[in-house]
Amino acid sequence: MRLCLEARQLACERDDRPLFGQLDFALGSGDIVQVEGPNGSGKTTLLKILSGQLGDYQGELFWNGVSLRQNRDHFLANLLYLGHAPGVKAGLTALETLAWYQALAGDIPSEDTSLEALAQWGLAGFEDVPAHQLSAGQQRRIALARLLLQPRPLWILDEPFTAIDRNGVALLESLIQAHANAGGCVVVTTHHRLDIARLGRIRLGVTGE
Amino acid sequence: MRLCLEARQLACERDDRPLFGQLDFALGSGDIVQVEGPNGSGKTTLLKILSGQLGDYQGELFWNGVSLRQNRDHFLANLLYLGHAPGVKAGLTALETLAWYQALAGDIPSEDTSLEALAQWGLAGFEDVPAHQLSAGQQRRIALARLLLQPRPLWILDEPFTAIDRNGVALLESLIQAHANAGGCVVVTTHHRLDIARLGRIRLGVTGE
Amino acid sequence: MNRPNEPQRGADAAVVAMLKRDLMLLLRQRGDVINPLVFFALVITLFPIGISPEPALLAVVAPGLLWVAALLAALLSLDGLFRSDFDDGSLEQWLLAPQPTALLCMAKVLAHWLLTGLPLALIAPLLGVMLALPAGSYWALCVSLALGTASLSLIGAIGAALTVGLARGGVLLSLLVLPLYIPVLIFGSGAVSAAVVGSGLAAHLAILGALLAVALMLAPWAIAAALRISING
Amino acid sequence: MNRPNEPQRGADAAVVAMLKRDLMLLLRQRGDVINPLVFFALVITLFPIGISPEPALLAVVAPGLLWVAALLAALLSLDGLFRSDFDDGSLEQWLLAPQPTALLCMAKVLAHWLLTGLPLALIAPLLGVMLALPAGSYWALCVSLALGTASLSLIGAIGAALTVGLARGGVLLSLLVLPLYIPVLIFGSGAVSAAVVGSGLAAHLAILGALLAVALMLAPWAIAAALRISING
Amino acid sequence: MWAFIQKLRSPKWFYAIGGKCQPWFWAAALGLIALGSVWGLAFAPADYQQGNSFRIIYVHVPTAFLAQSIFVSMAACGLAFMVWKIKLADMAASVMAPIGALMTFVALYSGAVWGVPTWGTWWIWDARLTSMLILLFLYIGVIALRRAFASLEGGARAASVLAMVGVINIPIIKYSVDWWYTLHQPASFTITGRAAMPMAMWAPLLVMVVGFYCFFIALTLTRTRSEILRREGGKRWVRELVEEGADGL
Ligand code: HEM
Ligand SMILES: Nc1ncnc2c1ncn2[C@@H]1O[C@H](COP(=O)(O)OP(=O)(O)OP(=O)(O)O)[C@@H](O)[C@H]1O
Ligand SMILES: Nc1ncnc2c1ncn2[C@@H]1O[C@H](COP(=O)(O)OP(=O)(O)OP(=O)(O)O)[C@@H](O)[C@H]1O
Ligand SMILES: [Mg+2]
Ligand SMILES: [Mg+2]
Repeated sequence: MRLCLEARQLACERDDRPLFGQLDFALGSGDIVQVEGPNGSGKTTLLKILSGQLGDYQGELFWNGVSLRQNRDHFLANLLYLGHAPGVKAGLTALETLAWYQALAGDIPSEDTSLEALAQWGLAGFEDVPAHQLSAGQQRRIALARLLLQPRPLWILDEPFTAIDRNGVALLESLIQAHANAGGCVVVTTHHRLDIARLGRIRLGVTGE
Repeated sequence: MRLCLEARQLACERDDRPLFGQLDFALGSGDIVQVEGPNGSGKTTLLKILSGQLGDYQGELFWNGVSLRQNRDHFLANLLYLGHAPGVKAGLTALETLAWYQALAGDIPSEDTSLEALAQWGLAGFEDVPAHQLSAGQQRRIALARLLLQPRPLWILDEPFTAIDRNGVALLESLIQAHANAGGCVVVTTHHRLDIARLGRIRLGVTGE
Repeated sequence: MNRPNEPQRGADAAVVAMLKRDLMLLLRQRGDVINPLVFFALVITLFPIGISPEPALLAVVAPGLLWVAALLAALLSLDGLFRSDFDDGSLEQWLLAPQPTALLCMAKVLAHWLLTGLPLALIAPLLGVMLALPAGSYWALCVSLALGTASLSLIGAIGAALTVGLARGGVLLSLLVLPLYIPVLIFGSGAVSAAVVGSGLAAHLAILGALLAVALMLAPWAIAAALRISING
Repeated sequence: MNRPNEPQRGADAAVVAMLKRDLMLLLRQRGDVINPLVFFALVITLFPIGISPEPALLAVVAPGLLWVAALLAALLSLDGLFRSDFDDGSLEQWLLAPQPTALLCMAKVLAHWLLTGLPLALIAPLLGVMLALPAGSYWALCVSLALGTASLSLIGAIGAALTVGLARGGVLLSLLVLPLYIPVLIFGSGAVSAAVVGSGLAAHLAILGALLAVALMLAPWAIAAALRISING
Repeated sequence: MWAFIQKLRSPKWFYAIGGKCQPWFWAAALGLIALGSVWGLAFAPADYQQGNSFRIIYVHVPTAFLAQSIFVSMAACGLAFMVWKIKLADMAASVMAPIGALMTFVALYSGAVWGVPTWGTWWIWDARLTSMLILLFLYIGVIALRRAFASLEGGARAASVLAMVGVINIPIIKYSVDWWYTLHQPASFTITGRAAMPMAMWAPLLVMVVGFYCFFIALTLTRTRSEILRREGGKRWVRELVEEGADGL
């Protein structure tokens, strides 16, 4: 069975302003899709809908053929979502944060793999520093280290390149590519020009206001 | 008299880790300087020091030849600082926010110029929407509209391109260039590759962790 | 990675991790544990100053004052229960975890009670002494507060969940939650008064226990639902 | 743009703009104005429930209870005074404005008092009736609360400024501020009690006025200094 | 004066001077406290009304005095830190706060224990007791605020501001509490209203008070010195000092 997230006639409006309508797409193994559009065109809104956080949309979403509303648990077990806020507690260290995320996912926390993931993200030496003493980019790197730790097929990433320096951008791009090659599926928004082969696109707000 | 921000032997450490040391530079009319460095190298810290917000540094800062610590009022009257947080109140509309910033600077708020500035930033039609109903990028655009409204010679901008789409990036770059050509001075951090002529650079954390 | 993951089991591990994390965060900022206690003590100090220092008068109003002050201390500490998770995006992450949200909420409420309600119950006798509370009712004070604050934490968490997305939730939270606190207050202060008089203590405590049982059954679902609504807003 | 700007005058315009903005924000989320009032009313309701519904007893404790409840309501509403500005970055912007920070702080405190302290003073008589407060002291209740809450707002703003950068400042704020509130509470509730007895009201009000004068002189500087510290931390 | 302030800027200088003074203060403190205790507990006559319970005075009064003095010195240090940016002053303030809180607590506790035989109750809302309790809260507030800040510098400044605001309020609180007490209740028993003590009781008390002050100074010196080492751990002179110490061993 392939994994598959499918949207049929997806439409959403906020405050009576239509954001997008008649979206139809199906994402499966190996797909990388960039959601594009100017500021305020509804990218974040779309990602929140796709990750099951926002309920007021028209149309239907299907996960492996079953409507998302009925299949939420199965869907969530396959999803890794990173939003605008990094989800990193100011009072916890990087290691503690990752251990908590692993436990939350039902995995057994393993310090070795966490250390490795942090080292890969350039946080070696900062594993035991409370996050509020880290810079904006370092905090986001902790969140991104989850990509290496939690094997979920579907990644939904909302502006993951924010505050990340150039090495970090290259690393993230290679991770996204590798994930798709391994059969995963990635939905990403960014204003960067992504350096990725076989990139699908969903354009929002092209007709504009 | 040229305007001039000068740093002599500027050094800063946080939690016993030296961030940078022996920085010497002088910024004057027409200069554009990009502060570069990987995540956590101290860019934000440097900008907060330069804008007089962070006091625990070694070395001296001078504004037009007088130490910054004695000359704060003069300095602030010449400074426009945009930080990581946009400084846009969720409950206020774009117009109200701009009017408040103008009054705060001692200028007489003028609705026409505000409307013009907002339109230039693509917010026509959103002038009277409370900011919490705007997207991340739209909120930042309100803050950036201040660049058009408040004629201050020295701009200090911390990652101003965050969440801004490509048109916005081009606009901001042209504004920075125009400001420098008109005799202003700009200090900016970003991980973008700036498309700007005669760009000075301050590199932080090259030896770094 | 070609096969979709099945929903994981491991809910108990997740609940334990949540409990551990919250206890750790609270204990790390030691202030979070001590502050409600000090607030309790301070409010108790305000009353004799505002009302009158006469021991005879104070003894009469002591059970009510102690309970009201403990209730306010528990209430105020609730505001941060979900807010910090909301602000830094952790909340949306753990709502997306493939675990029963209600259980995770329970873990958070338990951590809160362990480090707020329980300590309040334990120091209440000391403040009782200062208010000239008649001897013999200290035990009732402790037990009724321990039982009662557990219900307060559960009920309060619903309010905290509903207001988490709103700026300045603090006062709105009080508004939502205080009316629901009234039954607990009645039977809690009733228990202490009964102990002073020397009658009917067991009945009051039994009712407090029953309230707690109801809260335990219903609150977690309500909290989980409220959180979903809040992040949707 | 080759000549540096001189420091601007226009401080009065900035102060007025700040006042207007804060009033607008508070009035727009109407909850922020009503919530302290409802909290006040609810706490006053809790006491008869917790203590005893006997009017004779209530009348004795009424001045103290009313003052303590008003004080807590004013205190709780303070937490948000600078916090929302801090969270969205407005605070760092207005601290960088070329205007005297102390004056801008005053404008914020004034807005807070106009929409919190003053309404509390105005509805207090209504709650006084519910607590069987003897007639003839209502006027004293209003005036003492109006004067007193102004001091409370000023003093409390210092605490709010000190804790603005801290997670969960709420309870810490109470801890810092409540001890400093005690003189105001003593003379405030003293004024009401004096009015009940029918003596010495003027002296109490005069002292409340003097406290306010001291607070007006010193607090703005302390608030400004505290804010600078908080954004530095 | 200015030269002295300049000297105070250097923790190194203070470390050396403090090291020289501290043994004397410790010796004086231990000597006086030992003398005072033996004298007060064993030789001073028992009170004709209270019997032996009055001997609590030898702990109670010195700690009560200290509790107030320490807050004032803490605020003075805060002022020095904020105005002249003397880091040393803040180090001293930071070690004083817990000592002050402890003294306040001991004064309260000894007073409460003493209250049982004399007043028949642990606690009454007497003016002086109440203002002492509030002082304890102020101490806790200063300590909690300092801890709540992540950065040392921020915590130091915030605690200084609070200490200064608090010290302005202490006389106001004292005055208002006195006023409140006289209003609410006739003074049926007060601490102050007693006749002057006989010399035989008073002399050991004086010894104890001076001893406690010496103890406070000595403890502050010692703890400030270790605070200097902790905060200046990276500085060259500290590292040299540590190496010297290692050589010496
Ligand atoms: C918790 C209860 C008590 C507290 C908080 C307390 C507080 C104080 C304070 C602050 C002082 C120093 C006054 C000053 O600075 O001039 C003091 C002194 C004194 N206290 Fe207490 N006290 C308490 C209970 C008692 C009791 C029960 C007695 C004995 C009946 C007592 C007897 C004294 C005496 C004799 C002095 C010295 C008199 C003087 O210097 O004015 N205290 N107490
Ligand atoms: N509040 C703080 N307390 C202590 N240390 C801090 C604090 N904030 C930042 N730091 C430390 O200072 C260093 C520099 O932080 P800064 O925010 O200046 O980095 P930056 O260059 O802006 O990074 P980024 O590109 O991620 O924004 C970081 O390594 C961090 O560990
Ligand atoms: N909470 C909200 N309530 C009402 N309308 C909203 C809300 N959040 C966003 N909107 C509206 O929805 C539109 C899309 O917002 P969204 O955040 O999805 O944009 P985006 O494409 O992610 O933009 P950006 O590139 O700036 O992040 C915006 O125009 C905004 O006006
Ligand atoms: Mg977005
Ligand atoms: Mg930065």
